[in-house]
Amino acid sequence: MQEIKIENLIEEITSFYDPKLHHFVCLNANDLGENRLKLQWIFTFYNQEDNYQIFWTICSFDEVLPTITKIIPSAIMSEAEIVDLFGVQIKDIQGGLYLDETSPISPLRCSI
Amino acid sequence: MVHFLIGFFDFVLLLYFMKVGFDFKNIKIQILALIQLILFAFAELNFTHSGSPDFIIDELAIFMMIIINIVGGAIALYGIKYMLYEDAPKYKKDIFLVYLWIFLVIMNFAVISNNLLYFFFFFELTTLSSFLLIKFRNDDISNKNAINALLLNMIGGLFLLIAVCLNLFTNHSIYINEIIQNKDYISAAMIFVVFAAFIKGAMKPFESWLLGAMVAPTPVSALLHSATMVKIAPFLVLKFSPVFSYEISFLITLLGMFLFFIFALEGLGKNSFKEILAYSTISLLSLMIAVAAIGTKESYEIALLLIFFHAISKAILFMCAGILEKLHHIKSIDDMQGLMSADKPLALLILVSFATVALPPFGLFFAKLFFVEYLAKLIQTDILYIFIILFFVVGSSILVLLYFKIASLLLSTNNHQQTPAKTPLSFVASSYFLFVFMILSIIYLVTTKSDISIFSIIFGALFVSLIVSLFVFKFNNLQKISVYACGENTIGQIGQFYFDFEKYAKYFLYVAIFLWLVLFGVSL
Amino acid sequence: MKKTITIPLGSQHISLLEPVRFNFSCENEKITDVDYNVGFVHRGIEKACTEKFEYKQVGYVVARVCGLCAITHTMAYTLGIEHILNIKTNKKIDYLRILMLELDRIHSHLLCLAHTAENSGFEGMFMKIMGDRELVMDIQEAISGNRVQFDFVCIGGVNRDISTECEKLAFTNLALLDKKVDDLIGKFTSNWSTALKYKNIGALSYDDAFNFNALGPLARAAGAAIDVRAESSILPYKEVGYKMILGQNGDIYDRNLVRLKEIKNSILMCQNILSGLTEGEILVKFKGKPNGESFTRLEAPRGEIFYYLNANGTNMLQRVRIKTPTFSQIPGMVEIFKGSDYADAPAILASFDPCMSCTAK
Amino acid sequence: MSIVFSFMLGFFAPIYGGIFYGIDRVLKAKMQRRKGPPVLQPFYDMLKLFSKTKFIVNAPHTIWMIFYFLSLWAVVFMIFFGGNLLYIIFGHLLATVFFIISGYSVNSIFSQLGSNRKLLSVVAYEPILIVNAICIYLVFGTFEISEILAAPNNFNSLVFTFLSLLFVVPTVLKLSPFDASKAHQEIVGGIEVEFGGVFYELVYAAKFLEMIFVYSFIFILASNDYIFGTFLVVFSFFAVALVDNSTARIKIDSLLKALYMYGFGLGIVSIFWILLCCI
Repeated sequence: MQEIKIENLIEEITSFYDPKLHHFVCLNANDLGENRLKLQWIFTFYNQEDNYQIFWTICSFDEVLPTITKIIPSAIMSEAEIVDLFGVQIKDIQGGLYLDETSPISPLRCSI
Repeated sequence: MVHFLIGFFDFVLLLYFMKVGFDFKNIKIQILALIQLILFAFAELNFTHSGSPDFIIDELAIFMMIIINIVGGAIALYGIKYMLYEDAPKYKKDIFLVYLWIFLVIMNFAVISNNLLYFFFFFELTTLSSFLLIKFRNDDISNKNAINALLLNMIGGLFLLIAVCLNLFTNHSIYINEIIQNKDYISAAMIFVVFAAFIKGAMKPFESWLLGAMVAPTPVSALLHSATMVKIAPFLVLKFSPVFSYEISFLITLLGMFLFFIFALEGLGKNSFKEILAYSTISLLSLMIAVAAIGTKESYEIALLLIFFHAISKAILFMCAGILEKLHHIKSIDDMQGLMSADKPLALLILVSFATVALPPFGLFFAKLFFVEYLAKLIQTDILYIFIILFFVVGSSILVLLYFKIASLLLSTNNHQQTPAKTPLSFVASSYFLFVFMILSIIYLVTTKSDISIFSIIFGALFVSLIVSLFVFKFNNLQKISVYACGENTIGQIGQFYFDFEKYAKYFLYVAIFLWLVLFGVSL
Repeated sequence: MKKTITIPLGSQHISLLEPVRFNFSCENEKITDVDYNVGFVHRGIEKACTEKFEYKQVGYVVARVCGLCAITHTMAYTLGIEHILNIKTNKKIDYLRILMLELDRIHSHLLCLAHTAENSGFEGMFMKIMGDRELVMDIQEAISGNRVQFDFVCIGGVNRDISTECEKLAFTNLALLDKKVDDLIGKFTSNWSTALKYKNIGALSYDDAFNFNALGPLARAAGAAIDVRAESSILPYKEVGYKMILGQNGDIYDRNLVRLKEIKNSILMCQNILSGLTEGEILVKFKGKPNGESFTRLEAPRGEIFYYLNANGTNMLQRVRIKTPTFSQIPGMVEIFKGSDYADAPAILASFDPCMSCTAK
Repeated sequence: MSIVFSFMLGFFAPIYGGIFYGIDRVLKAKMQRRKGPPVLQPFYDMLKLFSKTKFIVNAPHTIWMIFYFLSLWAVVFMIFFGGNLLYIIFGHLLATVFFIISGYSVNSIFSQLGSNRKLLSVVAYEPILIVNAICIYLVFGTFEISEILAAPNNFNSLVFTFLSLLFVVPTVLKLSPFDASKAHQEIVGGIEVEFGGVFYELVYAAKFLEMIFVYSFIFILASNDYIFGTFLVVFSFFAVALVDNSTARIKIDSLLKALYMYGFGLGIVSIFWILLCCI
């Protein structure tokens, strides 16, 4: 587990991530209430048993988060999901992939 | 007297070509004109009248004159209406129309000439008129294509002149009827006449002049492609085919059939409506030459059928292309989408014209049908004709593909809905006239050939009732639904297959040139 | 003359098993660009797991995420919650769990192969594989009592023990299936039309497999040794004879072969388990309420499945996060589609074995 | 054959064609170890389709298709009246073109793609049919079916023609592996997708007529030996069903390649075979 600052996210992940060695599992969000959102970028190592590398940070819902899709293409799905389900803003990521206009808004937020 | 006049005007004409060469600073034209002048002078000096007449109106000539005057006349009349839409000064429009008529007159003379020297004169005159007509719009591209047409056709003229000189040199007649009667002697000169015909017929590698001609106002294309100019090619081959030796006849057939296939293939990759029509013309023209070169009674009839019905169908199609251009502002086939809803009669006319080129029960189809039957007979005695069969059946199928590829665009109503426009009757009148003329000719054909009668009656009836139903039945009582779009709200873009044969064009060219050379070698 | 045609594949296309929408921009049926949408069946399962159901029930809820890997979802959740509750299971339970997982893998792979065949216009093969699949479904039914939603695994163990008749049936059916799979391998490798349809079609390169985070058979067909079974010690896979199967070219052909060979490997594992089963309890008693978080990865038939659980000492979980195999592979799929023919698209899609109800949850 | 009998054969072609189609379906199911639908299933389908609400997309679309059916029927009549083989081939071409135009005349992407592909497959099989007709002419000296059926059996000369025709049959009938123009998993049936109810029944019945069209080509190869002709038809029926069951659909460009290489190639071989070895 490694805590990172949201501003440093891109540098941290760029310096850490090597596609041949690390497997990006997903970006997990967890609403802790009181406008605090815990974000976890979960990585594992190929060919190593049960070895996780998790970057985490706590941010607020007002911030515009950076996207790591440029580094890891498959991250777009996770990011689009938390945009839809939590109502977070992520740079360059559009919502609407999982929910449409008639769906509830940000259903996984604790209290709105 | 006539002879003197023709000789005199020919000199004037060649001098004019020389002047054009100077005007456009084209050294090739100057050289060609100079060589032609020298050869022509030589020919004039050595020429002596024999007993034969200078003009003979035989069956073939009458047949050609029917086509030239009826189809060409219809086009010239259509030209009057067309020029109303053309952006040019009044006097130029008038001159244009005069050119058209003069062109027709020249063609009439060309098909009845019996003297090769006279024929050369009219041949050069058609070159001149096509040059002037293509140049009509006087912009850069028109001038360029006109010069190209002039240049290539002058090469044709040169070949003709060489043939005349060779014949004179070896003390042989230059009267066509005498040449044809003298079956024992096959002159190498003959091959030059045939080559001249090939160039007039825009065979590969000389097709660029006919393709370039589409920059001119559409009546010119219509005239060039259907009734005049290019028809000289099969006409000449038909005239001389009786004296071809077996090898020459076979090689010409092979070359023609090969080009029939190749041009159809190349047409598939094109985008402009007129260009596609042009490719289909040279494709069918090669077929006509191929059929004509076989030189038997059956092939003669088939070639005539091809020439006749092709002239009518192509005239109608080109006239439609002109209407599309002027009235609907459509040049590329991509823009033709939705025409069926915008102008149903015109779209149907184009569609039916396509059918007349490829499908039963129309004339061109019957010609192809008879040809297959005839080929089946030929191959029994000569297995080499298998190549002809291969190119022919594949080429015909590809032409069907070519036409109905375009037809698809007429029918689909996607993308840009066009504003409905009604074509004035006076604009399509010529097309309808030609269409009726064609139907009458088919009826005549069917009455003379009893074995196709039931077949054509059945399918003719089907065709007529189809067209009638398309106008009559609207099925208003049935519920209309929208199409299946996989759950999508909007229908995406609908497009066509496209084919790209550019990269093979080079190889096609090599094969064609190789066949020319073989032909030339064999004839020597 | 370049012309773009847009062809929709979905959301109601005949060759789709699940609602997904791809919109292909094609030139001459050659795909140049792909637009996708996956969220047609969002059911809010993650929300339901934390608000409607207690942690003991969640295992049965997440089984409803997906019909095919139902057992894997329950298993991943169970393993996660057992980690939080600190429950240690015995060998027999582990073996029975692997047995069901591998039977499920056989069943899922066979279904995928059948659909790949069907989508490439090979109806005869589809019927044949679907027929063969009955053998493994019979075993699953005999063991768990259900054909689709097994609900076999529960927190602390499994719900049913395996009987001797069951074992006998399993042995005969597996032996039969083994022969049939050999036969299928022959059919998939030596058919002219399938070679045209599968070889070098929809290929994913070795590097792209890593770049796009490919998983499961998709990655292994490209030669990338990516398999959670080899990277996790949570279930004793090494003991039962697990072997990594790798392909080379990453095309449909290789994917099919990898699946077929994995089926053979799974059959072997099942046979090993069945012959090595010991007597023992099938349920471990446990007490207390979960508190803490856990990360669990498991190899579903389609690739890695990941569960994040966060419990706060009550009967309700605070957060359940499900990450399914198809979820992260969609950008990779889009990449594969580009440059292929539309005519191949349905077969390529089926060979990914996508699961949209997993993805949208 | 008397005129009345020929007329009856032609007139009831959609009916017994349906039975053939039913048999075909049962045969294929048996090959897949399924039970399959009853033989009369096409007629149950027909009854169901007749009872459905009549939906159309637009009038020309439907009209073109109806004329496809009618011309195809006319072609079948021509076959039973012993007409000219070439006319029959071209009549069939005309009917197919009507169908293709029908597909083009709606705004549906799948219908248009189906038409595109159908057009390409016509380009693939049309030359083969013509070449084979020429082969038949070379052997029997006539294109008239009635005369061919009266001629003595000369199947030895037509072996390659028969093989070449075996490539045409699945292409015309849109069977695997040459069914790219229908391809229901890709383009959802192609042209057929936009028809419903009684109009779909016409498309469906047209399939029976197409079957009669192609199999009659195989039947006449045996000329006056009708039993052998029936055997040939049954054999090819069986072979085509077998191949349909054991192959995947190949793409339209592979189809073109395969038909030109094998179908057309065998046609040429057939001409050589007839001219060099048999006459």
